[in-house]
Amino acid sequence: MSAREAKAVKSPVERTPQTLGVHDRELLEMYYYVRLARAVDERMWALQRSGQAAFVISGQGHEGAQVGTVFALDRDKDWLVPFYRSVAAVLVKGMPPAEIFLIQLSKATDPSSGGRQMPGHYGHSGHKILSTSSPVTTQLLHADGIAYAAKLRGTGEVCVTEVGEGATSEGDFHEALNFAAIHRLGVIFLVENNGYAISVPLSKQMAVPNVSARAVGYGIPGVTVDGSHVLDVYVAAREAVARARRGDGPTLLEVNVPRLTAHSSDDRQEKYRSADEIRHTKEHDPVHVFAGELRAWGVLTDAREQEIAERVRRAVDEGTEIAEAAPAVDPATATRYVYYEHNAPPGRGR
Amino acid sequence: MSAREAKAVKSPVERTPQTLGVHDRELLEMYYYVRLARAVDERMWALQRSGQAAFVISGQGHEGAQVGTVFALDRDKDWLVPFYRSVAAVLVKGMPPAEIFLIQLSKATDPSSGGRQMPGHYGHSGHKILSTSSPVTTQLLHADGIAYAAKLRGTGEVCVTEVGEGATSEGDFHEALNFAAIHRLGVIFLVENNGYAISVPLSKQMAVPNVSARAVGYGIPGVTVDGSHVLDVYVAAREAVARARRGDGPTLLEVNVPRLTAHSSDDRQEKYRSADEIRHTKEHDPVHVFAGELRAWGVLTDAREQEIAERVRRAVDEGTEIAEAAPAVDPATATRYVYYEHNAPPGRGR
Amino acid sequence: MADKRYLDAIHDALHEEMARDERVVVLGEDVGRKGGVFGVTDGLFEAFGEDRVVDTPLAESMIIGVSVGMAANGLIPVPEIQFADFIHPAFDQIVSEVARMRYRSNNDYGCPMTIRVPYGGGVHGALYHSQSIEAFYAHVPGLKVVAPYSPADAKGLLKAAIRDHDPVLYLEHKKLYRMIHDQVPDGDVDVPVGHAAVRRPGRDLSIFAYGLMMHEALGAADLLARDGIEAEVVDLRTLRPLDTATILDSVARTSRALIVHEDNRFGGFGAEVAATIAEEGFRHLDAPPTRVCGPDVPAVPFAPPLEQWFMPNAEKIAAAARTLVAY
Amino acid sequence: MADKRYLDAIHDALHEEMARDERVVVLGEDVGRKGGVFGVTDGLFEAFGEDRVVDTPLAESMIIGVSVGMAANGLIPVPEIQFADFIHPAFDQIVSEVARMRYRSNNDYGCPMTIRVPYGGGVHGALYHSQSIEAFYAHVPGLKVVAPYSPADAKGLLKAAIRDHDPVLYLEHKKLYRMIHDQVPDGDVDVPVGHAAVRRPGRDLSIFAYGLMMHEALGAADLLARDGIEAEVVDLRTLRPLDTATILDSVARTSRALIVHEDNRFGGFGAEVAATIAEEGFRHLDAPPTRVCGPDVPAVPFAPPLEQWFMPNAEKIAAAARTLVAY
Ligand SMILES: Cc1ncc(C[n+]2csc(CCOP(=O)(O)OP(=O)(O)O)c2C)c(N)n1
Ligand SMILES: Cc1ncc(C[n+]2csc(CCOP(=O)(O)OP(=O)(O)O)c2C)c(N)n1
Ligand SMILES: [Mg+2]
Ligand SMILES: [Mg+2]
Repeated sequence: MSAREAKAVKSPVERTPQTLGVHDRELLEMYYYVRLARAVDERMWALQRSGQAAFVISGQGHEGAQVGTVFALDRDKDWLVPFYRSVAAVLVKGMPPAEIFLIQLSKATDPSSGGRQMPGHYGHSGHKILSTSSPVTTQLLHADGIAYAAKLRGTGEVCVTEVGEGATSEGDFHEALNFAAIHRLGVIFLVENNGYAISVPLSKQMAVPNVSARAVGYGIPGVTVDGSHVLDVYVAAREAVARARRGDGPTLLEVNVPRLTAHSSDDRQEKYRSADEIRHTKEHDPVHVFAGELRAWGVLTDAREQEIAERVRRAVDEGTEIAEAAPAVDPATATRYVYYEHNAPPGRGR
Repeated sequence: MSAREAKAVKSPVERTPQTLGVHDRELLEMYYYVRLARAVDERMWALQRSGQAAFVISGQGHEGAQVGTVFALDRDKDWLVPFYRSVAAVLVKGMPPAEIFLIQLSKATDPSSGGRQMPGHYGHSGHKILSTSSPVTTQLLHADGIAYAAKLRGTGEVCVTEVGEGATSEGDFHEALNFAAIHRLGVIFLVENNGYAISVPLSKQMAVPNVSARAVGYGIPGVTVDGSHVLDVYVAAREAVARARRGDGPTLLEVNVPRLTAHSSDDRQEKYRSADEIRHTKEHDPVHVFAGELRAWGVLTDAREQEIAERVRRAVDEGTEIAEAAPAVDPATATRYVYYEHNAPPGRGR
Repeated sequence: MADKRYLDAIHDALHEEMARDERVVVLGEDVGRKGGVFGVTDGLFEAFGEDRVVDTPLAESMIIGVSVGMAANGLIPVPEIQFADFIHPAFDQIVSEVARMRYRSNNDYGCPMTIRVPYGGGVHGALYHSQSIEAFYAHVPGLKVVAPYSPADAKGLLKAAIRDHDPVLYLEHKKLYRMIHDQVPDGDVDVPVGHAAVRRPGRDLSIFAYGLMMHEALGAADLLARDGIEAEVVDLRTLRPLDTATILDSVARTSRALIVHEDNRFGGFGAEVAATIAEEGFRHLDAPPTRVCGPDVPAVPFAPPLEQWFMPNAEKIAAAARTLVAY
Repeated sequence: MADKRYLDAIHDALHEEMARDERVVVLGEDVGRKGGVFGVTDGLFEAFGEDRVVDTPLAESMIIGVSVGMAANGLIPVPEIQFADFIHPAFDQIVSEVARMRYRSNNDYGCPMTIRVPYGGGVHGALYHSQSIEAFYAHVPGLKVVAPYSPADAKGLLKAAIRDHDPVLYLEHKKLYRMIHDQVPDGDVDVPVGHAAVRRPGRDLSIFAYGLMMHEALGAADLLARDGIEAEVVDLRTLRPLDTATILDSVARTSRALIVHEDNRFGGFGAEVAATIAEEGFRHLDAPPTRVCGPDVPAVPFAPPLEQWFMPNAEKIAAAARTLVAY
């Protein structure tokens, strides 16, 4: 996994939360979300294994990258254009676990699609999360458009969009970075590099060890951060957001992360990844690395750990109950909203 | 025209044909082709103005870039995947002027398409020039495939493909460089940067002054050369071809060139380019710059100049006569070759 | 009311809509300083500035993909694709994103935009500057597709498209730009999306067409009238949603249907029109629903004899009509 | 002869063709070490090496564009697009380059390749893993399009496609991979491109289908037989070039045509079949050529009740057939 071997730009040992101006409260809240995302994610797989969902795709290992980045946003004002691993990102952006489970169980009240899309296709106008599709990389151009509109309308909004390293091989990646650079748009292109695109390793995806090497070709900053070190991600994202907010343009923010599961519930990764490698990957689990760092910094204690674990457990259980109790989709609704309807219920949507 | 202002990587004054191991004979042959291409090009416009062709698109100003590059190829063995400005490139690759005029006049014996495509869409299997279409940038991936086949079959062929700087904004550019880099394919991506995509200036096309800045993001060499200095182009291309032949992979070779005409016969460039700028552009005309250099090096004399001028005149006139005398397309052939035909005449084609 | 070319009518609609609603933005290759390769957007750059009339990089997927994001964040984009032949790199953005945004989000997001696309042959454009693309896009649920034939319709339909809550593919025929001119009302012109129009009534057969081919169909009707054949000519105008009521009404009157388009015949848009007539108008038909289309070779070959061979015209239409009436 | 699943038949054809002709190369996302996301290319990587079984970057335009160049320089590429829904980024390369290479070069270059594309619904794939794409591509002159329904046809048509001088879009239905198995000859199977097949003879109506829908059509014929209605079931197999002779022959016998596909109805491939029957078989028809198709919403929505609602099946086909026979 050569991306993993690439040296992180910043080392966590030299920098402390204090010198970086990050409060304990914020760190603990980040930790809560990292743990919440992991617990929600594990519940998604449990729901799939129990036969309540046909499919699951999720983000175990990516939590640090997403929490660190989305924490740097103004969560009411800014936009998120996610992808299928964005469990942690959408949680931080405002989706409660119940909404994620409604999506996972394809219930009528699934807020992203009303049960129309596969699980993992997040979207929610109320949280300023754009609706996403399955074809990879298209969303980067949508992020550009959102940021262009923000600039033209003078709203000051910033937009984070997420994509895997494999998906950066699509032409839309190039076209999106180029357009954002020309117009100095307030977009953060968050590349979550887990070293694989399903089975295809980084070495067959590109001839460079880091996606961030591409930034210079667009005249924008590119950084690579280790996603196990959540604080590093946060600091890098904070800089990128500040730059975007100032009108100084986009940042290519690559975060190296471990993929702790198979690609999806349809994949068997043992075919293309050695047992050894899979074991090794776990060393970079952001939940454990971050917890260790927080303890070393004196931020996390046993009592706080337990408190957070309890909060997480409650949130996940309550969310699951709400989703399980929600009604199934009525096929009579299947023809709705191919086009705009004048008689549509007001409220959500535009 | 900011591309033009970017400093060329190599300066001609420090380097002479002697130190570079380039013989007078080769230089004069290059000069012949530069002049021939210009004369063919001017004739193409004349044929259009006289009403014999509905359209012309050509390469005035690009001759140095193309002659310098294609001269570095083994013209029998290697491939050219051209674009619509490739007048000089296809001449060097083996197309006689008559064939170019048959294409320009859309005659039945137009070797590229039998009058089916617009002028400027070169192709010829006999000369190992791939057939080209109008949508820009698609051809870069074809060059990859040709080079991949060469590698797999062990033929040692190298492939040059040409593209404008505007067309590098298409996703196919990114996808082609990436694939070529991963497989270390013998492709030279020749970007002829004339500072405009029809009316769109470089500053609205990308946020970097040079396309070659993108090479590092693919892990391949990228160079920028001034196309008025034909020897510099040749030397850079020779290096790129040697690298390709060794199996060391592709090169992104950007050549800055002036666009000495409007985009095509359908364009009026006065709308978006100042008279001053158009005048300035002429200073970089490779015909004159190269002639001046050859004289300074003592390679070109009045006698040789006249001899070459005479050779060019004859070639262009003879070619025009052949093309004008050729038969028009018979509409009865219009349904042929949508699919393979078992009864097709043997010979050309595969 | 003033005499305007097709091109001017499109230009005026753009100008008026941009002046009316500051959310409207135009983007595409060469649409700014040059005013478009056909001159349609001429003057908009000067009137509304480079932020609302955006000269984009050469990348069609980008043009449409950026428009999706603009629409999500409160703008009303009017992207231009320079030639219909070059819309293909944006196929994924249009089919997967633009067309499905509302359905997939269960109405949480719409995707209002008008994609302007110069299309069609007869302009010495050859294989890659002549293409018709309506069959590809009219097949896609979530998109609307219009193809005006007159200056007044061009203006009215463009205004309607820009004001529509849904994405509209607006097909403008390149050959009509300067070929035709006609009276166009000042300001708004009421041509809602979704309605066909009977342009010439007749009793012997119905000819269905759109865009440039409407002019050839009307020419054919003139030729036929000399032989005493009264052709009804129906302008489809909106290809999706298709106005099947007007189509079937006409067939109920004439019992014979001739469908005309310049796109390739096999799997072309005419197949849907013919299939709909056959399926829903079967009891009215006295003869097979018949198509006059471009032949099944790639777009329009270049050399003048080839181009002429390719394009349907009044004579070819009239000949098919005579056969149909004699059935 | 051995009992094989649809999936195995495709795999065997690939393996045998690669062994027979070293010019054949397979390329696509995850086709190598993983053996494809459906397992179709399992073992090829080990048998033929990474240079002939290429795990490509995640870029469909690249996969097809590179194949064009390979074909020009003496290889016979068999690119795989992981899901039909993800072929759209390659639309330009397929329509502008692959399909037109021979015509535009006046036969100077061909473009032999077989693009393998898993397509179709009923597999809990939702909007973006269920799509049918035949209407888009069958419309394009220069392409051939096939869609086998049985293991033997899957093997035979894939071998024929790989040996064809022209580009073939090979549509394999994802749901059939493991759903069906049947006797498949060892080695070559003679199923030339371009021929439909009557799978069940009947006198009361003709049902035309392909791919997964053939199985539903045959199921419908069973249901209808219980009511004494004898349906002839015709497997189109090759969508382009379409075997109109076999289609018209069947309609001449039964006088009634029912066309079935799971793709959206409006502008779908069935429109061409219906239009052809209406136009060329008019005098044989006793009832309107009728279509049973997926409804006009984007692909197949996910939740089981929605998926069921979307997919045509034996019951829906039989119901339409009864209406048609009673016409
Ligand atoms: C256009 C397109 N092609 C193929 C796919 C199938 N697919 C889904 S995810 C995936 C791999 C993505 O890898 P990467 O971008 O690295 O993200 P990761 O899953 O590793 O987080 C592929 C090939 C797709 N969704 N879209
Ligand atoms: C996909 C596509 N989009 C648009 C066009 C129309 N077009 C033809 S040439 C051109 C500009 C190309 O600029 P550049 O690549 O810089 O090459 P140059 O003409 O300057 O040599 C455009 C927009 C096209 N041919 N193909
Ligand atoms: Mg990955
Ligand atoms: Mg240029």
